[in-house]
Amino acid sequence: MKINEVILQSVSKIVVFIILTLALYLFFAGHNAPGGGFIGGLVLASSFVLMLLAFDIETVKKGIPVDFKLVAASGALIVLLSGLGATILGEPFLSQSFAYFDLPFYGEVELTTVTIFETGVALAVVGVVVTIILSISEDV
Amino acid sequence: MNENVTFELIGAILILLGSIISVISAIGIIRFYDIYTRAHAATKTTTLAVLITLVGVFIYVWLGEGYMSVRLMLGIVFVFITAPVSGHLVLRAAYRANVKMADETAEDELRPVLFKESSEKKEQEREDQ
Amino acid sequence: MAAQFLLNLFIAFLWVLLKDEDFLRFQTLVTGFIIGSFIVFMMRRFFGGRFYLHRLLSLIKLILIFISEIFQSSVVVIKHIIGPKINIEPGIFTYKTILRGDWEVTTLALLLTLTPGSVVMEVNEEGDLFYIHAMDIKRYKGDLERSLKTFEKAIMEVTR
Amino acid sequence: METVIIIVAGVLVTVATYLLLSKNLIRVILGTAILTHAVHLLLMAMGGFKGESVPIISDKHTTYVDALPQALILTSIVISFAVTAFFLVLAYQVYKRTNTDDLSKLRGYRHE
Amino acid sequence: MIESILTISLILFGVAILITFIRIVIGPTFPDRVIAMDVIGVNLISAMAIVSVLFSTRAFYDVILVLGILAFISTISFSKFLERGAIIERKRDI
Amino acid sequence: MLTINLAILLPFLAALFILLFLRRFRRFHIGWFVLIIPAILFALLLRQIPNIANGKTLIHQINWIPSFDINFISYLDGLSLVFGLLITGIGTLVVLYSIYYLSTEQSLVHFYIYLLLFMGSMLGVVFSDHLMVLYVFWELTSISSFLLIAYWYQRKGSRYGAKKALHITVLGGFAMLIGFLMLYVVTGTFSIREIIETIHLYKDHSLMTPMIIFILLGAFTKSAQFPFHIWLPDAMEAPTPISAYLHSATMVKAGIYVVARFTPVFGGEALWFWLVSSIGLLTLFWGSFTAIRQTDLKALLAYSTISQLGLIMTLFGIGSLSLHPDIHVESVLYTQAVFAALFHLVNHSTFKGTLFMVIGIIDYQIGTRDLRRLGGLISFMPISFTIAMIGSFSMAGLPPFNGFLSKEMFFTAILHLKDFDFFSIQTFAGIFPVVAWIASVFTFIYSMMIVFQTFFGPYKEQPGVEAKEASFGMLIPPVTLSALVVLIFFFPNILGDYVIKPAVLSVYPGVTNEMIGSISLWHGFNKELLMTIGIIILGIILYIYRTYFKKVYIAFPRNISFDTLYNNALEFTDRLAKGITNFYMTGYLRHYVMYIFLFFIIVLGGSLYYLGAFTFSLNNDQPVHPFVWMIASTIVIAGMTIFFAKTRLTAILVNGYIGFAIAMLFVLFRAPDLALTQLVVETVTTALFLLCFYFLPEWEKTKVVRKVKMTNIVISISVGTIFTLIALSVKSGKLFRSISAYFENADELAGGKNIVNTILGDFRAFDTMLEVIVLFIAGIGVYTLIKYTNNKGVEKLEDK
Amino acid sequence: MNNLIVLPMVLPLLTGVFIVFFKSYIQVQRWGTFILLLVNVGISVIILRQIQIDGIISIDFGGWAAPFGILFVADSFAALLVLTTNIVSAICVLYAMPTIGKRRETFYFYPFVNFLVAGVNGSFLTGDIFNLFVTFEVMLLASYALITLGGTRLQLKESLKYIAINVVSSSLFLIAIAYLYGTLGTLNMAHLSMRIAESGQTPLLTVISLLFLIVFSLKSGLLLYQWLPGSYSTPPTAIAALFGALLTKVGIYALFRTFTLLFYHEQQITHTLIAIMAGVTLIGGCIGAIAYNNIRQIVAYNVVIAVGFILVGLAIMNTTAIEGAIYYLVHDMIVKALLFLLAGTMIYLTKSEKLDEMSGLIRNYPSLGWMFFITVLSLTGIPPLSGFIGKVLLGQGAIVAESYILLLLSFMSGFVVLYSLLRIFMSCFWGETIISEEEETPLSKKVIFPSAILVVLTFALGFGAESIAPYVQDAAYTLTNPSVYINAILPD
Ligand code: NA
Ligand code: NA
Repeated sequence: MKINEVILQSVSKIVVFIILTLALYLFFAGHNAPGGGFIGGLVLASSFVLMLLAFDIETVKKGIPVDFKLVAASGALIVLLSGLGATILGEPFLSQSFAYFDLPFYGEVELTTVTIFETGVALAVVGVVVTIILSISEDV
Repeated sequence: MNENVTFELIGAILILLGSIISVISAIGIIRFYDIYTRAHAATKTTTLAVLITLVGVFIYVWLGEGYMSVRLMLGIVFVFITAPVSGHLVLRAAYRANVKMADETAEDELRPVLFKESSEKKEQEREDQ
Repeated sequence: MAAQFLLNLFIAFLWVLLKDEDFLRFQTLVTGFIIGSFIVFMMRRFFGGRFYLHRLLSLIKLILIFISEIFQSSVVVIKHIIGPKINIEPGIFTYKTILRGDWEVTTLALLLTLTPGSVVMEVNEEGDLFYIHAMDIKRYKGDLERSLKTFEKAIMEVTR
Repeated sequence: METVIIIVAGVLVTVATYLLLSKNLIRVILGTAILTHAVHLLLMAMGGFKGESVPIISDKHTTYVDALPQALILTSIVISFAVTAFFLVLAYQVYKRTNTDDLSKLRGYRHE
Repeated sequence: MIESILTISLILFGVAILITFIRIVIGPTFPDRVIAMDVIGVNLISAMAIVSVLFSTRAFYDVILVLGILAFISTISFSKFLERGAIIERKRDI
Repeated sequence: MLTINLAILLPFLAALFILLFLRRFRRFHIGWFVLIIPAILFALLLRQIPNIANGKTLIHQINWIPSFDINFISYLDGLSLVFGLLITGIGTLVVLYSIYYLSTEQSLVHFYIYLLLFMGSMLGVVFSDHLMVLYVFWELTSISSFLLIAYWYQRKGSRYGAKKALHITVLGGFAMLIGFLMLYVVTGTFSIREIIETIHLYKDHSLMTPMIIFILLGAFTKSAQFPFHIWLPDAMEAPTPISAYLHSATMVKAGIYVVARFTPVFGGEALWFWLVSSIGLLTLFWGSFTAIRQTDLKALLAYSTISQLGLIMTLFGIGSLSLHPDIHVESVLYTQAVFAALFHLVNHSTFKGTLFMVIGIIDYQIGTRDLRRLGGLISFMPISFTIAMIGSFSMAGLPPFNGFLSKEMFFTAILHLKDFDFFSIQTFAGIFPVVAWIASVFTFIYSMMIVFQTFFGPYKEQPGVEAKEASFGMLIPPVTLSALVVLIFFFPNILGDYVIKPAVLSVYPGVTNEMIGSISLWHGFNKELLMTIGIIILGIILYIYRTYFKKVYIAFPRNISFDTLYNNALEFTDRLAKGITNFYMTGYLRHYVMYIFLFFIIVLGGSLYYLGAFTFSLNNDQPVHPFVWMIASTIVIAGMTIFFAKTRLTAILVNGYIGFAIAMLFVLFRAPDLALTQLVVETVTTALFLLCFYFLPEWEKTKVVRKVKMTNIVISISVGTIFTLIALSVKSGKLFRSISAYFENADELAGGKNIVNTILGDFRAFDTMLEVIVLFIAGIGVYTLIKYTNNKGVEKLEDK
Repeated sequence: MNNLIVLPMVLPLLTGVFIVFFKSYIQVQRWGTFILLLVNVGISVIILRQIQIDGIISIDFGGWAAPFGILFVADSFAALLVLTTNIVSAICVLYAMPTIGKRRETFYFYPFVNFLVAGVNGSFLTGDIFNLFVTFEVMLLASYALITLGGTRLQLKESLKYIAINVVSSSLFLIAIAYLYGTLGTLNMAHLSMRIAESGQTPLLTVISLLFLIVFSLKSGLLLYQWLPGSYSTPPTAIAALFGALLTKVGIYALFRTFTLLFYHEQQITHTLIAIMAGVTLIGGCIGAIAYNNIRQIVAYNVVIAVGFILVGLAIMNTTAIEGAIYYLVHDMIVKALLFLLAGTMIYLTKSEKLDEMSGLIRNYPSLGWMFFITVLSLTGIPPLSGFIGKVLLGQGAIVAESYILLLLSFMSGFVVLYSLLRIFMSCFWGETIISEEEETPLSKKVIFPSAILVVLTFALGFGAESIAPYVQDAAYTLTNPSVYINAILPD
């Protein structure tokens, strides 16, 4: 008898969205609450893992036609370049800066270069974790 | 202020209730005979325990501290929908991995369907020989 | 359906703008949404079809059933656990559902799994036949089939 | 509490050491994983558990637990994940090529 | 008073985890352990929620959710492994 | 002024020139080009004789590594001039000889490059004032001689000989380097001149003894002194011109040079005297004794060389006594020993050079050097016979050849040894002349063997060889040398006054020209002459009855020689090394890990115990929450469970549990970020394990041997205990407050409220950056690991 | 601004990540990497000169002053090693181009090399003990990837051990850091040094220092070198050369740094132990080098010998000996790479690793033979090649310190190096030529050229020892005077 994964797949569809939202939340919350690039990236990656578990590689790849190695590389590149960015301004390597702005309707907003850095981190984490898992799975 | 304490107390009692149920379900996991019956303890009672606890905490912080936590709410929903799936998956896997059912088992309509092909194949082989 | 929801949302934002507070508050948005849904409910005949929140009500009903089921089932299981001797005869039986489509089937399976003494073990390929493990097949099979019918009805109210 | 945590870490180190001395590849990898856990507990204990609050600055609190070990552990967690992933894949590649996971048969360089 | 109730609850959850852990140790079959693990995961969620209240911080709410997600993912992985060996398939056709 | 530097540099430049421009040169024998070099240098040095004889010296310095006081200081005085003349003079003749000896079909380029390298290095050795530079050239002589010996590298014998020579000389070189370094550390200067000036200040230094031993080790190995002589006979695999040049006239004399050079430094030290003279004497005896046994003419000459070098060494040893404080400067006798040494040095070069060349001629013309297959050549090769006779008789110490003169002086010196009343010399003084005399008898015998067994008796025809005299060109060099052998006998004082005396003066800085006598042919019927007569008589008798006499050698079987000792030692070392290495380098990970942990236990456990570093107090501990107790105890049980887990799945699951429990502990430690990360990572890791388990087998039921199990348990418990004890001590004995209070200002400093995250993203962002890189490497590493082997072998350049 | 000193690490990282995007454009990867390394060489030279003018250079990342942030510190010692690393790597890359194989090249060989170099450079430059752990990991991960790259069976088996042991040692490293942090509450090395000096090196600190000793010994192959011969003898030549030249050196560097800057107060314990370990390493390395007939094994044990030799300098711990060790370190990086390249080339040409399966190669490949011969001499410390001056200074230092056993052992080891390598030379290059001209695998200039550069370097470093003398002296001065380092980082 063939396995019918309808239950798992249906539930996973919902769960994945919850995880994705959570991942984004954690990513942005990181500066002032638990979270940040690493955790955001890791949680994001675990949503991919869940999709791969519930569905299969071909389906997931069709849905997200991205070379995750390059995602990882882009992440790493962003991290490095954000560090070098400061040196162009004559600051020490990896200097971050932050400032507060008042946006209409939205209120006070903190903008910081760390976010760029963290974006790189998150991308790299997602890229790497998915690359590893995909590589092994494809070997089967 | 008093009102808050009341709500906090309600929350706390719910939490306590949850914890008691959780202990009971843990005992169940030890006491039942086979994986299939243990899953009943796991998927139902434990879920209930965690739900009660989370609701208790939710009430505690919402009505007691005035903070409505979306994350907690999400957590409750999440447990609600994933717990049965976990039970379903593990049992299916166990069954397909040929984990024995308890001797008390009365009837089994799945076995003939699931292992039909393989038993047929075996017979085929026997005939070939 | 979607138009109703969008309108509702639009009203909610309008509400927020009208309130003109210092910063965006969740409460305000929720209030706006509730007001919007009231308006949409009143005007529903202009859109044709059922009021979209009707489904929401059915859903809430379903959830309530769900919760009550889990309580009942837990009580049963707890009774077994803390009873002096576990005296049960487990078994697997089949149930053919009238529900169709992934979501309906999934929901039913989840409900069933949370119900006293039963866990869905397999669904056939066509998705209409459940193989259900019951904790005490003699005692509860009838009850189970009865609640299955209730569930099916409640689910169909939400989805159809 | 520090003492308890240190002792737990010590037990984990014992277990890890035992596993590392095993001749089975997977046990060895598990050993490294457990060793990593022990190290993290140790780092945590070395920071000490004094301080009132979660290291997230708020008006309610004035003292916080030592955040530095936490940052170090975080780094270490990620790094050991990377290493474990690589090690595991290597392990199965070795198995695929040599058909054994018995380290006493994986001695490598032929001795003359 | 409330605090002691909470502490007792936390301890009870600890007890529950300990008991469930026995199942992990004694097995006898692997699915038993998976089930036990799943139960512990869910109990840990409760425990964390109580800890948040006790520490009067919201910092762990994310942990609760994440723990739920991960317990789910691990259970899926284990059962798929039991069932098929490969937990992630190239193309599902079983 | 440039003379000496140029002299050193010129051969190297010439070698480079050949390498760069004459590699494919075939128009004429490049030996003709090479010949120019030593000839010019010889001429240049000859021009310096008057200057040096007048007491001048030449010094020149070029900086090399001034920061460490290492510079090229070249120095020309009487002593170095003697050696310089020998190197260039004999060098010229050898090159000339080689032009005829080596056909153009052979790889001449290599030959001459090595030869030039050698010549340059040799000049470097004798012209260097700086210890390190001297050492540099010293090693270069070893290297170039190695290459020359292995000139016919296809032959096993050549390789063996070259290897042996290099082993022994380089080992000696290293020892000498240690000696030099000690000298430097003691005196603070690398300059030999300065050392000689200041050495009296350090005579009591504790390093004096090792210094002497180490420096002499260098000298003895190079000069093939007993028991290091074993390399020299095997070095005879080299082409004959090389044997003539290196192994009789120059390289082996580098050791002599060093002894001479350092006589002013160490002269007067008992150890120096005893080592140099007794080893010299032993070598003298053993060399001559063994020479008789040889049947290969070249081997015979090799042992004779060893013996002669011993003789010279002995003389230098005796000569060093003059520098003893108890010796009055006017008592000049013992400067005479050095005079004799240097004189014999020159003489030996002439007659041994002659003999090597003659034997080369015989080998070249007849095709064999085996005494048993030679005989009666006198009628075919009269010129060769004449020069061979001159060389041999000189070697035997017969008049009218120069060897007679120096041997008489040697006897004089050795007979007077008893005059000394320190170093307990008198106790042993009697042995010296006796041994010397016996050795001289042997020398007489083998000298006769060369002449008579080769040229007299029945002619033994070699298949396909027509015995005839060598070509004219080939004869020139040996004829020239043999002429010198005779000329020096008749006019010894030209050499003595202009060359030898200045050299003696450089060995004895305080001595004046007048104190050194001159050489006279006739001393009257003294003891020395009687000794010589005795040698001749006994020598002739023994030569005649040599078949009986040779039975003595049965007592010295070849398989208990130093040679076999060397060979067996090497073989034994190889086998031992293999045994030891295979014993502990098992390739088994368990063993390697065990070494690590055992070392951990010994070092950390030991230091913890002996330093008394363990302390413990609970004063600073936070109270333990009951929930922590529970989580902690499950972790401990989980650890035990992994011990006993029967399946890998259980182990993984329990490991995952530990991960989750630790995350829970992180929550209790108020570390939300950690808990989050730990949870996700643990889950993904578990997933990875499961993914990989698809390929990996189930654990086998391992039948672990009880002993192994016990060992593992003892090791792991020890490691765990030590780990815990140190951690507890650290916890109880914190010395400083952590710097992390600073980070609590994260909000003002870096605009973030999450301190951990601010540390990761800002304060210690560099760690995070690298962590990302680590992760990235692992990612593409895993990808590569899987994909590379997946579709195999498109290209396998290096795969075996 | 001293951002310059971060470049030796960040530029290779950037290049490494960047060329991942050019997976199938091998030329971009090749020359990108090579040019980068040349740029790094230039930068290192500038740094080295700058240090002579301004003293120790440091940069606080993110502007967070020590001891709170992470920093890079370039003193002469670090800068010299960085310079050498980049030179050697550039040459190995040059060698890799024609030999490593297209498939390996497309499978990220160059990115991994970049990361390896970055990790090594970073380890030399960092001034923070935890960051040292992280830079180590960068280097190690890259080395894991490289050691398995193209995995032959043997390669995989050996890399298993390599990785397992490195993982253990990384954990021990973290444990040591944890202990140190627990005791001293800081991670900045200058700050650690200051605090240790302030409180005195308590017995507990000494115990902790011994744990560091174990960790770095594992990395450098001091005494605990058992993993080394196997792992260094299986990967392709260019990789093995990089390993042989660089990896153990990082461990050695760490030993020097920690035991001169941090734990120098209890030398009769720590440095005596180092002395014993160095001595045993010398003996073990020597025995191993003699034991085998396999070229790769012999070469690998020679790495072990060098480790022991250099650490004798640390054990002796006077300025002269340390100068010698530094000289020898620089020399060994260059010449070990050369040795690995040549041995690898021989194996490539003959398809064999056994001494007795090669003979008379000098006829077929004279340039290779002579280069090998020069290498042998250089490693033996025969003057005037580059190994000489280090040996002389080390010897001097040993005599001054009256460490005669170490002196004898280290000099004897020179002899064993000669013995073992000469055996290769004589057995493989001399003897009857057994490969006819038709069977001869052609040896292209591209393959031999990188080795030739290294040969030139060993001559240059020997004759031109003076050219780096001021740097070496300065490096040794800084190492023996911790206050110089501390004052540069924590000015008050
Ligand atoms: Na051979
Ligand atoms: Na050979």
